[in-house]
This record gives sequence, C-alpha cells and structure tokens, in this order.
Amino acid sequence: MVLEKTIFILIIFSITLLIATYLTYFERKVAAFLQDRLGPDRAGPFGILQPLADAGKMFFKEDFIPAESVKLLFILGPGIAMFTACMTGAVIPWGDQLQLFGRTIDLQIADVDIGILYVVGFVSIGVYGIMIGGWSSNNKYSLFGAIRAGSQMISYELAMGLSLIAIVMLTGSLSVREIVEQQAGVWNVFYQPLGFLIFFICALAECNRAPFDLPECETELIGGYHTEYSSMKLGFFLFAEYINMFISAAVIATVYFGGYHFPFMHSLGLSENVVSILGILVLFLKIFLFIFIFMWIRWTLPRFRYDQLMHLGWKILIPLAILNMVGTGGFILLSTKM
Amino acid sequence: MASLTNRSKVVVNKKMTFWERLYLPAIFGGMAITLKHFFRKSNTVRYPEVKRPFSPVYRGLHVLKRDDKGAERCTACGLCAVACPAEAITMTAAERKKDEKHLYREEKYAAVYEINMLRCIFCGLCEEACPKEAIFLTDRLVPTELEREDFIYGKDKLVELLDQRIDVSKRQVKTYGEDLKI
Amino acid sequence: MDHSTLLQLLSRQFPEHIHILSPADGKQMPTIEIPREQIKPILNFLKSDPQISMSFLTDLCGVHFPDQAGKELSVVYHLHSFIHNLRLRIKVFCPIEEPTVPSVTDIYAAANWMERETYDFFGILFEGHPDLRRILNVDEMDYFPLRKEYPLEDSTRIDKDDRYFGRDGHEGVTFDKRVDRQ
Amino acid sequence: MTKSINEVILTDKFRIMSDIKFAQPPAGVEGQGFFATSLDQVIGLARANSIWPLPFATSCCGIEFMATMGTNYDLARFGMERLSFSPRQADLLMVMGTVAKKMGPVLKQVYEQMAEPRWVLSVGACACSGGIFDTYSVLQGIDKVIPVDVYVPGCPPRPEQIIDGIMKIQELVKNESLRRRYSPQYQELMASYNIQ
Amino acid sequence: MESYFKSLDSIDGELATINLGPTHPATHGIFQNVLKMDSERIISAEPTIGYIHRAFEKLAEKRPFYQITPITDRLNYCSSPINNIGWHLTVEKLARIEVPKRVDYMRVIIMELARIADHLICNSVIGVDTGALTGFTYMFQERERIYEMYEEVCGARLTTNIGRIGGFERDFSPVFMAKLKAFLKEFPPRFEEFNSLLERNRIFMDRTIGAGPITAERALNYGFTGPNLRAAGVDYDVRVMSPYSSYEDFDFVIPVGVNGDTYDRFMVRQEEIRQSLAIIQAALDNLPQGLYHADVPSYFLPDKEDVYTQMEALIYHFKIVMGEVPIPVGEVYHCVEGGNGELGFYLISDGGRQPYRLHFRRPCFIYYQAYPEMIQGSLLSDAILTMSSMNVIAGELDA
Repeated sequence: MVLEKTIFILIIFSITLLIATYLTYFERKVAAFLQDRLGPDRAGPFGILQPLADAGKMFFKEDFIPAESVKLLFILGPGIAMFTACMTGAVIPWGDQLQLFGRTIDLQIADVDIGILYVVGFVSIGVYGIMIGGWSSNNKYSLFGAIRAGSQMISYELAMGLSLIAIVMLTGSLSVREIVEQQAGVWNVFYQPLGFLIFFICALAECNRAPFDLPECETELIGGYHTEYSSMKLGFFLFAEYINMFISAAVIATVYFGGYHFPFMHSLGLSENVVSILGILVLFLKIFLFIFIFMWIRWTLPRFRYDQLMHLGWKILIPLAILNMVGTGGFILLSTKM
Repeated sequence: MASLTNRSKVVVNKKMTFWERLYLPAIFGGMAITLKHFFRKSNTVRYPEVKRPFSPVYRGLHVLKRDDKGAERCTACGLCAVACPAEAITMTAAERKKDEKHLYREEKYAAVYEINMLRCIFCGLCEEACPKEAIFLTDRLVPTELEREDFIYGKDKLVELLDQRIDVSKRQVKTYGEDLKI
Repeated sequence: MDHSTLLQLLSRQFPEHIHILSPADGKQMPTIEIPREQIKPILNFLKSDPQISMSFLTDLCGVHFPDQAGKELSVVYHLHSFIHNLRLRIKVFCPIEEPTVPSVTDIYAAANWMERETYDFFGILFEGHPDLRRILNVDEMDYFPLRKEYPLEDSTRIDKDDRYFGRDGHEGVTFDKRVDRQ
Repeated sequence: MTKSINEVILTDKFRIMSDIKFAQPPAGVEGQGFFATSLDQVIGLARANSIWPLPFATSCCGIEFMATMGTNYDLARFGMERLSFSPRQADLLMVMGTVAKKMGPVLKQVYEQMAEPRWVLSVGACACSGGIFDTYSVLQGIDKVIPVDVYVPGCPPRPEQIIDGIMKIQELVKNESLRRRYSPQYQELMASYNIQ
Repeated sequence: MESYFKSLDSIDGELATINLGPTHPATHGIFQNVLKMDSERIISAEPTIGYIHRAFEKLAEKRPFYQITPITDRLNYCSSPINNIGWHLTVEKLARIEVPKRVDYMRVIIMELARIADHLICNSVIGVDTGALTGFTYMFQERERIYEMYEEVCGARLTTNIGRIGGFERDFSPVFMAKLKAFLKEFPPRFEEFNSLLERNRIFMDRTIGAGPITAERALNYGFTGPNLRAAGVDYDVRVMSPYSSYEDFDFVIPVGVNGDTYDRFMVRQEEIRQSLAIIQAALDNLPQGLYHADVPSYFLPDKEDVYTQMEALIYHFKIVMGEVPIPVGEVYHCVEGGNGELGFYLISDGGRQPYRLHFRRPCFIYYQAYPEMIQGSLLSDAILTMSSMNVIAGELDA
C-alpha cells in the first residue's frame, strides 16, 4: 500500500514536472501562433527539445547571490515557491479507480476531507516564496514585485475563497473527490457560472498570469521579484509559475467541469478500467484547454494597473462573490423547501 | 485655445458604454481576433534555409566591377573616398605598366583599395560618386566575423571574380517609362 | 497681421533696440538683432501682447562666429505666433570673454533644456537659469565642443588612413600601425 | 559613474581586440575524460539553443532588432524570444546602436552584472566601431570597454545579418568547454578590461 | 535580525529613489530618470539624457551638404525619410531650387508612409508597455511591408538615405507601385483589427485615460508639437500651417484630443494613420507624369552615361561630389511635420562646402523636458505609459 502510494506520488510528481517543463514550450508555441510566428523550431524537430535546452543551460549557469542580500532567504525563496507549487496537486483526483493486479487503486494521492481548504491554503503559502525572494534580493524593483505579489494574493484569495464556498454549499462537502463525484450528472459550472468566472479570474491572478502579472511585469519592474535571480533558482521561480498554472487549471477542471467525468461515460458499455483511463485523458484534455485559455488571454490582453487591480478585486469581485454566495444559499433554500 | 485651422476633429471618446464597462465584450472580441491569427498561416521566413528576396537596388556588400574584357574599371580617382561620410574607403593609386593592359582599363589603377566594413554605413554615396561605374553596392550581405581585422575588405574580396560576374544592371535603371502608368 | 506690421509694432515699442537684419520677404521670416539686455522685455512683450501673441518658442540655439570681434557668440531665437502664423527670428550677440545672456526660462518653459544645450555646446551662460548644467555631454568635459576651434573627431579612432586624401585626421595614429598589429 | 569615464577611455585607449584570441576548447586528450567532453558537448548544445539575450538597444539597430523579434524573422525559432532585461538572467549581451562615452561605464556595468557564461554580440557599425560617428562624444567601438565575441556589420544590419551573428554565437557556444571560464586566457582577457 | 533590516536601509524614511534607466526596458531608447517614489506614487522625477549624444551638429559642420542626408537618417530613425526629405527641402529653400510637381507628390507619398511607420511603432509599443505584445507583432508585419517599399526606392530598410537634393535618386519602380497599391488595399483592415484589440478595451482605456495629461497651455509653453500637442487639443500641423512639398493640394483632417493624456495621444496617432492613408491615395491618384528630379545640373548628379560622354556632365559630377557647388550665403529655417512634430532645420551657410552651422530643432528634445511635470503624482505604470506614448526617440532626443 505504501509502495503503491509512493509510486503513484512519484508518477504524479514527475508528470507534473514534465508537464510544467513542456508548458514552457507550449506557451512559446501558442504565443508564436497567436502572433503569426513559428516559435522555437531549431532545437530538435519542431523545437521539442527547447525546454531541455533551457533546463540544461540553467543548470550550468553561474549561480549568483547578490552581495547585499540575505543569503538564506534568497535561497529559500525559490525553494518555497517550487515546493508549495508541487504540493497542491496532492488532493486532486486525477481519475476514478483503476483495477490493477486485483487491487483497486485510487487515482488520488490523498483524499483529504478538507481538500478544498488544503488547496486554498497551499496556494496562499506560494506567495511567501515570491515575497521572501523579492525582499531578500535587496533590489527595489524586486521589492516592488514582492509587495505587489503579496497584496495581490491577499486581495484575490478572498474572492476565490468566497466563490469556493458557494461550491461547498452546493455539494455539502470539502472533499475534492466528493465534489467530483457529485458532478457525474451536471457539471458545477452550470449551477455556478458566476462563481466559475470569479474563480477563473482569481486563478489567473493567483498564478500571476497576464493580465495580472504585475509582480514581474517586464516593462515596469524588469523582472519584478526575480530580477536578481539567475541559474536554477530563477528556473525554480519560472517553473513554479507553470506548475501553478497546471494545478490551477486542474482545480478549475475538477471543481467546475466535472473532473474526470465526461458525458455518457457509463453508457458506452466499456469496462471500468477503460472508462477510468478515458477519464484521466478527459481530465487532462480539460486541463490543457484551460491552460490554453490562460495563455490565449495572456497574449491578448493588456495588463491592469496596480490600483485598478485592487479595485477589481475588492470592489467588484468580492461583492460579486458574496452575491453569488447569497444567491446560492437562496437557491438551496428554495430548492430544499420544494 | 481657438482652432487654428478649420480642419480639426476631436477623435477621442472617453465615455464608456455599459457594455464596455463590463470588460467582457472587448476581451472576447480581442480574443477572437488573436484566435483568428492562431489558425492563419505564419508569415515567418525560415532564415537561413529560406531567404527573402531583396530588392535589386538593395545596398549591401560592395563590388568592384570589371569591364567586358575583364579589366578592372577603377581608376583610383578617389571620388568614392571623398563622398564617404564614414571615411571608410582608402586607396593607393598606381600607374599601369605596359603589360598590364588586360588587367586595368585606365592608365591609373588602385593598387590598394580597402573598405572598412565596420565603418561603412551602406549609404550608397560611393556608388553614386563613381564616375567610372566601377564600384557598386549589391544585394549580397556582409558576413559577420569574430575579429575586427576581418572587416577590412581589400581588393581580394571586393573585385568581382571573372567566373562569378555580378549583375548590377538593374540598379542602374533610373526611369521605368511606360511601365509606370497607373 | 503680417510680418511688416509686426516689425512696425516692435520698432514702435522698442525704438532704440530693434535692428532689422533682414526684412520680411515672402516666405522667409524676418530677422532682427537686439542687445542682449533687451531679450527678456522684448520676448515678454511679444508673448503677452494680445495683438501678436507669439506664445511659442520654436527654437533656441547658439552659433559661434570666431571672426566677429566682440560678437563671437550668438543666440538665435525662433518665435512663432500660431494665431497669425507668423515667425520671427531674433539674434542676440555676446563677446566670448563675457558669454552671458539673460535666461528666458520664466517666459517659455521650453527654453530650459535648449539653454542647457546651448551652454553645453557653446558655453553661453544664461543668467537666471534654474539649473544650468551640461545636458548632453559628460559633466567632466572641460571644453565647449561646438565652438569652431575644437575638433570634431574622437582621438581614439584607429582605423582611418589619411595618407592619400589629406583629410584632417588624428595625429600620431597612422594607417601603418593598424597593419603592424596584425 | 561619470567619474570613471576618462579612466575607461584612457586605460583602454589603444587596446586592440586581436590581442586576445579565443581559447580553443581543449581536445579530449588533455586529461578530460570522455564523459567530460561529451558533457561539454551536450551542455554546449543546450546553451546554444537557449540563449536569452539582453537587448542593449540604444538606437536605430534596436528597431531592426525589433524586426528580428517580429513575425517575419522570428527570433523565437532560435529559442531566443525570452528577453531578459535583467542582466543576471541573460546569456548574450546584444549591443545595438551607438554607445556614447557617457554610456560606456553603464555598458561595462551591465556586462559585469551578467552571470557567466556570457557572450557579447556587437550589432551595427556604431557599436562595432563608431561607424559614421567619428565624433568627440561617441565611443569608437564597444570593444574598448567590454570584450566582443561577434561583430555584425551594417548600419543597421538587416535582420538576416543579425541572425547570422546569432548563429555564429551559437557556434561559439556549442564548441566552448565548460571550463573555459576558468582558463588563464579567459582570466587574462577579463583582466585586460579591468573586469574583476 | 538586525542585519535583515539593514538591507532595507536604501529606502530611507518614506521615500524610495528608483533609477529608471538607462537600460530599463521601458526606456526603449536610452535615457535615465531618477524617480523619488512614495511606494508606487512618483513624487518627483529627474531626467538625465545624453547617453547616445552623437554630435550631429558638429558632424554636419564637417560634411558637404549631400553627405548630411545619411546623418539625418539617424535623427528619428523610425521615420528617416521625413528627416531626409526635410533636409533636402531646406537646402532647396536655401538654393532656391524649384522641384517638379511629380517630385513633390513622390515625396508626399514617401513621407506619409514614413509617418504611418512611425505612428505604428509608437502605438504598438504603447500596447507592449501595457502588456499586450500581440498587437505589436501584427503591426510590425505591416512595418515590414513599408520597409520593403523603401527598399524598392532607395535600397535600404531603416536608415534610408532616400532622395537627393532636387529630387529622387530614381523613379518609383513598377514593383514599388504594385507593393504600394497592395499595401493601401490590405493594410486598413489589419490596422482596424489592431485598433479593435485596444481602442475600446476597458483595461486599456482605464490604463491610458488620465495617464500623463498635459493642458494645451502648458504644452505650448513647453514647446510641444506634433501628435502630442494635438492630443492636448491644439490643431497645429506644419503640413497645414506652413505647407511644403505641395501639401496644400491635399485635404485632410487634423485629429485632436481633449486633455493630452496617453489615450488622447494614442487615438490621435491612430487617426493620423488613417489620414495618411487617404493622403497617399490622393497623391497616387493625382501623381503627375514627368521627371523624378529637378533640372538643376549643379546640384543633382548627372546620368552615368552622360558623365562618360559629355565633358560638362563630368565637370558637374566632380564638382558635386567634391562639394564645390555654388551654395548661396544665407540662413534659412525650414520645418516639416516629422513623426513627432515640427522637425526644423536651421541652416547657416557661408557659401562654403559645408554648412557653417546646422541646428536641428528636434521635437523630442524639446517636449521631453515636460516629462517630470507630466508624471508627477502618478503611478509608476503611468509614468512608463506616458513615456512610451510621448514617443521619445533617443536618436532625436540626444542628437
């Protein structure tokens, strides 16, 4: 059992890393196609070795620690960012159950009762990496990036949590698997379109993706919190962003789009195992769709200004999320009465 | 301030309609545009495998022309060097000997002719200044190098080879006559 | 309102100070010379007089005439009245030993950097300028480069050969040196 | 900052780039085992395909660099579209445009801030030699301040030439030993520019 | 713990000093701003320029008249043909050369193409600085097309050295004409596409409206010209106020803004691109037949064949190249509407080979000094947008 879990954790972990690596390639290709370009095509066929080249280069780049920085925290920053990013995936059910060698394997690392809280919690720890890294660099641009990241995270976490509360009210459970199981029929997004929109926007903001990429914001802050980082520490920061994006897309797919469920999955007359595997594929398809949308948005929209970002978070999203929550409550009340 | 001309028109409308205030319509509109480009054929030229065609009058690497019989046209008059705003051209003149008639067209010729390609700004003034139609810019490009010294192009690199003549006839056309009717 | 009435108005207002260098002629703008002490009152008048309202300082630059004894340095102002579409050129001279001219920054904010540039290039001191420092060159520069006696070229250029053309090149560096290095 | 300008100009006044030739990567016979040399090759290949440029674009050539970044030439094909404006993250310093004497110390500082390994591409006549601007205020070639790996002529160079230059840099990168940065020749080169 | 807080020492008291530039990505060209900031708000700014000072004016005093054209290329390199032609017009004004109508119209076509190219780069860079890179790549494809057209006429893409004193070096080729016509047909829809990416997008509007405003009165006092002045509401355009190169033949609208903020500047430039297209179309429709240069043998180089065969042509050829043409003594100020505003050439000639003094009135240099005032009290993001929307070109700024 332990061995089984360990193997599964390793598989999930390596898949996450692999996907995050290739998301860099995916992002560059998407950007290129949106801009009528070709994107990387000289490193290997169609440039598919591009992420490996990047990683190889970064490993062997001079590791630079600014003289005036706080060394421990400077190193800790990217570590925290990477670690929290990888941890979030633990509660996401990647599929239903598989029957292998006479055993039933849950395709989830841990079915925590408070899975949703776990996700929200770990996502909010993620910003510590950025803040510590940015602060300890002893660079004003980094500091600005760190401050922006912190306040942005705080503002958008609230709306995100509120929109999740509506989901919890609907399903009556904090367990992620429970939430998925309840979407076997109708996906949550049809009950919670507004909630989904709010969650989606907040997810963009939590991942520091455009139009909310203020903490790095190349044209204003050069690199923001990672201005002073080089080598693999920079790699960790960039990597963490892509893992976050992957996990966010997974959470969206799981919470609002039925996870590994797909229409007519049980009426096709396929064996359980095949359905489970198809479910995994469907989940990844959904995830990639959302990742594509993330990228598509990034390469289309201008970014917000700092105060407008706050305005959007506090004055628009939070009231809307509360409204959504109250509305959901009213809906539940009415439907149970009837 | 009063209008100076009666042609002005205010082109800015800063009032947002309700739909514009909602963010979403413009966002979806923009995303539709970029998605359209996603499926459009890429405009990229895969240099160096594919090369874009240059205009025949492109101002690239210089050539010192030979005449029809293969003799060098340059007579080392120095006008190109005078016309060069970057002062990149240097030459030394020499008298043609009797047995060199097939090599040089005029009685004087450039024994040394050097262009410093790092200084050169490819403005084309040397080509215009040349009274003997000896120097031309061509649609070839100056290659990149690792060392500074490699950029001083002597006659070995500038004079066209007898078996690789360079056609510059198109850049000498100044009018296009009837073709131009619109 | 045209150029001649403008000049008449000016002459009436400042009868002793206006010296017309070139009168209005068709397309060319008129040029007047005034003593440097008068520049501020005259510009003030030109700007504030509702009839003229030359509210726009188009340009301000310096010129160096080493041969004019006592009037070596000159500041040239170009003014423009948008309403009447009239332009006027005003010249002020000062000796090189005492290169001071009153600053007009409090009349035209645009004059600020232009005066700094003129100071940077010619060393003309604008009295009353809020922040008269070099603007384009490094602060350590100890001469005024656009005065005629200073050379244009940078003394570190090593890739020029002046043997043949008599160009005013750099002393001490010859082309042969470059060849030796190889 | 401006204090050092005369220093820069004076100390480097008659420096000639050709004094310092590139250290040839040592062949595998020099004590390095097969593993080391093939690691060199693999990492060289990786580096060559993932050069992040720091565009030090001052003038006209910067616009041609934009064209190179743009759709028609697409620098992304070389894995180079990720510009790093922070020198720490950059591998290649692309100096494009005129570098005035006022700018010289800044350029040097940017170079010093870059993490090893670093390469320098000098794009355009002004950066390479001062070009048309043989004037009192222009640095006559950036190789008076920092070492240059590849020169790209032209004023401005066509994007094709910039890409040629980049491919030449890639060749250099591919064939460079991982240890070159510790070699005496390299230290000597840095010392001759008063870097570290 | 003490050492941890020590690293914050650089932020003394409440105000932080931030050094924006000279190599900051948003400065595009190179100039430095030292900003005093109260968190993200700018208290004061201190610009330093001169990082690419190239001594154009001194250089021009050492070069014959025809060799100054390549120097003017490098002023505002986003629209070099306007600088080139502006310089030719100045010399023609001094030497009283009349050019044929066809040359005027050809110049109008080239200059308006250059204006489109200039405004395109400015507006798409505003997009980039707000974070929307994609519009930039779309518009740069169109710029490539303009480059190709330049290349057909003069042989270069960016620093064109286009035209000669008295006309052009060669006539428009059929290829050029075909490319121009294709451009006029295909560019407008793509341009409107780019426009709709930004113009009515609330994120973009919120970002740009109210960013870096300037009143008409202050703008005039600071010597603003061109689109930046028009954005403040003053309809001053050199093409209309003092027409040159037969601009009086063309009827076009001068777009103006309301209060001179970034959005106004963006919109004014967008509309000017449309107007320029209309001007090009009109010039192309009415392009007179005739010679591509004025008949001025002492300024315009003779044909190469004539140099071979006629002694007179040979003499003229040598005289022009050696710079020994009879330039009149005098002084002249001529201005054209450059990409950024009134680009003036103040030329003093003593009849010699070179100008006695040539001063460029560089619009960027003059209006950039208003920058500290414009960004005072705004956020860092606004300051960057203001900078890119003012379209400060380093080559023109530092000369």
